[in-house]
Amino acid sequence: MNDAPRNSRSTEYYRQLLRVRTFEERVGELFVRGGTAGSMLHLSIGEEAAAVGVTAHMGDGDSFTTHHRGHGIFLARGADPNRMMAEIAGAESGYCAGKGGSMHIADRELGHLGANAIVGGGIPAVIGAGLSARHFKSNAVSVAFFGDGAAQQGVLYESMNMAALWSLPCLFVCINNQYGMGTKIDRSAARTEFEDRATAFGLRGARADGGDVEKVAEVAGELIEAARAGAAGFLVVDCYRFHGHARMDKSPYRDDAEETEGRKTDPLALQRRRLIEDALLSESQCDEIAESVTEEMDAAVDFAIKGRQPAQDALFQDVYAPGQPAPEPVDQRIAKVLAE
Amino acid sequence: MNDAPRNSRSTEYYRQLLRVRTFEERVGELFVRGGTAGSMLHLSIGEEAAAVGVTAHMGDGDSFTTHHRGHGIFLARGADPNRMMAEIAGAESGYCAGKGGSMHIADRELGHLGANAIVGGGIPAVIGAGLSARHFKSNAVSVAFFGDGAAQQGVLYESMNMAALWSLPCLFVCINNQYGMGTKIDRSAARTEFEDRATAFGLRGARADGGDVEKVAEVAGELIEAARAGAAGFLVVDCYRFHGHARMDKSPYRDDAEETEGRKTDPLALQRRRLIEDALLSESQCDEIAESVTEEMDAAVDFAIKGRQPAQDALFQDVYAPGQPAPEPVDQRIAKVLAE
Amino acid sequence: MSEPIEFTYRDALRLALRDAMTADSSIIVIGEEVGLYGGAYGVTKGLIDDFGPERLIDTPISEAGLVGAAVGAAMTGLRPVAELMYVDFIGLAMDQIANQAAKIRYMFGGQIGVPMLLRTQGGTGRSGAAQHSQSLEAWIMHTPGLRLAMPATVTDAYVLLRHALTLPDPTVFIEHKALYTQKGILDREQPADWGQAKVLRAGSDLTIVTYSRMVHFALEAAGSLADDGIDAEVIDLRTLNPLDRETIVASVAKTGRALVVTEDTLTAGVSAEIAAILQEEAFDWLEEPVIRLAGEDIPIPVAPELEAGSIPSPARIISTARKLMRR
Amino acid sequence: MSEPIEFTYRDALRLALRDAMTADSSIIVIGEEVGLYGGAYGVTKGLIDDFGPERLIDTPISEAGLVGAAVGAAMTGLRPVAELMYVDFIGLAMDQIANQAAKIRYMFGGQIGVPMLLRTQGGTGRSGAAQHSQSLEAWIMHTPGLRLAMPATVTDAYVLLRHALTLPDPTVFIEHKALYTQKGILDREQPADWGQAKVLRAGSDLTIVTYSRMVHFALEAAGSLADDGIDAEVIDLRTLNPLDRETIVASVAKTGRALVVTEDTLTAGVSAEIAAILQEEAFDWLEEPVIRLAGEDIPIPVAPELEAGSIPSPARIISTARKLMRR
Ligand SMILES: Cc1ncc(C[n+]2csc(CCOP(=O)(O)OP(=O)(O)O)c2C)c(N)n1
Ligand SMILES: Cc1ncc(C[n+]2csc(CCOP(=O)(O)OP(=O)(O)O)c2C)c(N)n1
Ligand SMILES: [Mg+2]
Ligand SMILES: [Mg+2]
Repeated sequence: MNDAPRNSRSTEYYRQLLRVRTFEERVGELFVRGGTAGSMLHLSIGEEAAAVGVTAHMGDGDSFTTHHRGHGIFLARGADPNRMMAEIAGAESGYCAGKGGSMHIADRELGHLGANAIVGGGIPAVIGAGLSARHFKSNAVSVAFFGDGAAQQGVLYESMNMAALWSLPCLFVCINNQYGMGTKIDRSAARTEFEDRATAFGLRGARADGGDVEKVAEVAGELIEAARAGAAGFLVVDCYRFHGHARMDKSPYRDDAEETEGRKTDPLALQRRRLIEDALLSESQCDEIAESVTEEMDAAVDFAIKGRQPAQDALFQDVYAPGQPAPEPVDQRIAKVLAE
Repeated sequence: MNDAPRNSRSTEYYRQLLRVRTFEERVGELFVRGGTAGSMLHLSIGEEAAAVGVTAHMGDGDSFTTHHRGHGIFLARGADPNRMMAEIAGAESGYCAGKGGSMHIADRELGHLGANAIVGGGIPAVIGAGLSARHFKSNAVSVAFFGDGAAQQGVLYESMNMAALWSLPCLFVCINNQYGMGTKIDRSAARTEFEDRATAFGLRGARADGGDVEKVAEVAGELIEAARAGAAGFLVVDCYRFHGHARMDKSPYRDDAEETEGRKTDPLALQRRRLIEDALLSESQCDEIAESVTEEMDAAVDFAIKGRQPAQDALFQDVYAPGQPAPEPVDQRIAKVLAE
Repeated sequence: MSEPIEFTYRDALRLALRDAMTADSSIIVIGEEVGLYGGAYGVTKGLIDDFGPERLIDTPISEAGLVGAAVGAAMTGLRPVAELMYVDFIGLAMDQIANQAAKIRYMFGGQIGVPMLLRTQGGTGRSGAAQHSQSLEAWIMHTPGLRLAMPATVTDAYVLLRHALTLPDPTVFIEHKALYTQKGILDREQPADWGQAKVLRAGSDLTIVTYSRMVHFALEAAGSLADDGIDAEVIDLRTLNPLDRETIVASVAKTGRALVVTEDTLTAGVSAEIAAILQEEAFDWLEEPVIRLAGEDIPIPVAPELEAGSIPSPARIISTARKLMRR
Repeated sequence: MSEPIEFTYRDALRLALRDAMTADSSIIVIGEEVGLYGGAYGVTKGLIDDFGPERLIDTPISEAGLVGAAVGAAMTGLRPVAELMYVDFIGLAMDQIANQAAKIRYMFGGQIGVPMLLRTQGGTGRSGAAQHSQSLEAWIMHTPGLRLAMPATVTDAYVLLRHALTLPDPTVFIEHKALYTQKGILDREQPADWGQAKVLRAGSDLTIVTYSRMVHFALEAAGSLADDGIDAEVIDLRTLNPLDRETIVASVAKTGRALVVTEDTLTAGVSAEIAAILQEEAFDWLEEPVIRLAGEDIPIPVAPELEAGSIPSPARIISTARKLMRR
């Protein structure tokens, strides 16, 4: 996408931001309708620019991992919203056959090595992907997406150290939405310039305004190019978590004034304004995009709702590879023991 | 010790350096004689200034943890060499009743919260000690000693982050002997200015030449004073591991030229030279100190050799506190099952 | 004596913490979101108002670091309650728990103890998927040096937590996420009977040995079985270390049949230990093999019906008990 | 076919790695000191000369990071062998092992596998004390999604390692530090018989079920028992996942008596699972309870005699077998 002329590139950014925003809104609604598997749903509303701006530079062969708040990243990277929504609903037609859910979406095709419900858990995998790129002499980059809260997990530093030491094609993207659950960033770190931590380990560190997708894309583009050449990087994208931590959290730990202020850094609003001001698109053209996105995401909800729950015998599938000894169901074992 | 006039202070540093050096030499000899429990013995020869220079500023109520190469630190802090040597021999009369050995020496009295055989394992305990100091409004400082290799363990960064965030009276001392086993520091980190990592987390970072005990003591003194006031610190002490990683390692991964060069940074040699040059002590006075230290450490070896192995019934003691349900010996359980 | 009143499991836990913290000023609570947020499941809600942020310490997301900090605090005079938000995160802190907390007293020849409590919660019930639904008590039970309690009832939530906060050794306290809203009469004065299993329902035909949430499934099943003329004894282990072998052996000696029900996965799980003990110590009385009805040997899937299908249910306890009774 | 020659366990392991790496260029070895140093116990010595530093990757001391890196490598086309220098360090990497490697295939609906091997070593024998002497295989055995092999013999060291390096799923391979210098005839052509236990000594009076180093203790004990007229069958489990229930059950059905010998601590350990299975599946044939002779429920002390006293010995296997035979 980033090689396209400015016009179509900026429009595409806008469309992607909208897709993420709308998808997440639909997830929230699906939850209210009781259509999701559980309530551990973490929406990335307000954080769209990180997803769109970074994945704009990724392509075939590249890989990535995300945190629990990863819908937007994968969507921007090219996911099928139907299969994503279905997975969130715990349906068989989802990306992970209804076994993973919102926090565990992955896709081999698009190099999605997995969302992770362990804060920081997906980070070191990009080191391995970097080793693979080196081994197979590919030009692939591997990107770890995680939150500001994850920046206090030790494994991040172990991973950054290896990335720098071995000159791996890795990028660490810290989506700083200011909060880890109810803990504001200044209550989890004395110094919040996390990019300085990265440079101390020998990485390229940078920071970008998550209110502006074009700025994120610009900085990310430079870092990814450098990473492909072996200079691992670290990018903080500053944004604001518009809503609660998970769908149920009403954020009592922060006040309305802060939320109002925080929501002003809305990458969608800015991009729309910019497109119109720069006369790249008209108001109605913007609306048209919005409509088509709405249709796409409504369809995803329909798809998810129509999805079936996986059958009970799926329980024992895919613990191990096909053809390998599988776990024996407990009832079957008991039946054998008591058979006579 | 650090309040004493220069004369006696410098002499005392020398004496302590010598005590550590001699103790470690005796440990090595004891091993050759087959008198140690196992061969996992890590000598701190060449690193004495870190031990002496930092512990010089510690007193009653202060606490510390060490890595596996911790004999010297505890000795400098005031340990009884007899009980230390006995513990290394696995004798009942040792600090830990022969259950811990070289890598697990601790002492409640002197605030030694334990040597640790897990690289990095003892680091976060100082955060807890810092919380205790805050809770009980004491002036205590808590110091974590570890190696350059441990600087790649994530838990160090988790701990430093908490120390800075909560303004705890903690100091992290990285004894950089250039190696983690056979891995030279530049093969384990791209950027080896670890103090920059610490400052990025909000700690005071500093570096000192481990060839010079007075310099180490000076920097450590400032950092410890600041830490007591709530400004946590991080100190790298540069030195050289004179011998192999453990008693059996002949260091085939480094060459003689490097070793010869490395051993030139000998804090003992410098301190002796300095004492004599500054006319604080005469050659013979220095020798007298050495003799008394030799006597002390020979006595420690005798003490250890005379120590008895713990009795078999010690096996089941101290898994839990006295008076609490203890583990039942396996043979006793079998005997009950088969009694009839 | 206070009048018994209805409480939730969650509220009973909170009250236990509050009462303990009032009685013992060396108790601090340290963990993610334990203060301002009041705990991911609300157990510590409001405690920060009573005890302040110096005793309800919100930590960064650093499981190894925070558990290690608790170890150090416990060695220097505090009695920390470290909270691990989900037992599933224990893999991040297992070194601090199993190599440090559990071994310190022993390695150091009995000089120093680690009187800390690790509070956490586990189990299925919220479609939390594979990394937020596990039952990992067997790892703890297999680690010498750690005590382990897993309360099933409102009163046990209170009395076991209070007792745990007086112990000299590191103790793991695993709550069940599906029990937080469970209601019951709280009897604060009830003796903790730490280390003692409880016969919650006497019966003569078979013994169901269980703990935590499965206690309720077992009691429900026992009720139905009674309608069928099968008289099940239901035993709640309450603590897994110490483990009360006497009570379960005595029961099986009486009934001759044992069904062990656990939510943790079958292989090398808690049910294996219980079965091993029963066949060792009640061998001569066993009419049938000890039967293990446990979690399937699989990660937990997110889809609600699959999740439910991965662990024992009252219906399966009933059908298994019937099979065991050859009915 | 190559002529059988004497090898040490260590050398057999090294040869297996060398042969596998020669055959499969996607295999890399990643761990602390695996390259230049050649492994803390010398298993990888010299391999860096053959395969270079890009395939023998020395890592910083970052257990979680290096195991996580192996997970990512395995998901992207490599077949990494991650080495954990001591199994005791597993608590640092347990999240990457149990929450990531073990669950990825399942959580992601079967799309992606993690064909990695985690090589490590455990056990007592070198006075390594509490943090360098453990036997933690039960934690792995209790984690669905992980395969687990624990070779006792030179040939098994080779054939099981070779086979493990063809498996599609994450596999843990635990060597025993006291076996590295053990010698035996290496038969490289022997089928791996992965997942199958082996009867190493046939006998009619009792069955000793064991694995890893305890196999040798059991064989030694069986020899002495034979002098006494007690004919013990000795079974080496070889892999704990898959676990070969058939072979052990068939043996106990024949002998009527079972003694399970493990170095890991008793409670909720591997011996519990084996005992549970045997009483389930060989119930009608058991003359006596299944007896567990396992490691004591204590941390491992450093003093050599205490260390030795904390685990089973040939002498104790003999005396226990005699008791079990009522002799
Ligand atoms: C290891 C671990 N610790 C704690 C949690 C509980 N938890 C889930 S999300 C979260 C906050 C994460 O904050 P951040 O990394 O900033 O991501 P965000 O939610 O803001 O996107 C926490 C504490 C978890 N899932 N995993
Ligand atoms: C968690 C862990 N990983 C690996 C080891 C093995 N090991 C023991 S010491 C050591 C090197 C440590 O290097 P450093 O921290 O620099 O300390 P030094 O030995 O140089 O004093 C290693 C890798 C260990 N004991 N613990
Ligand atoms: Mg955040
Ligand atoms: Mg070092």
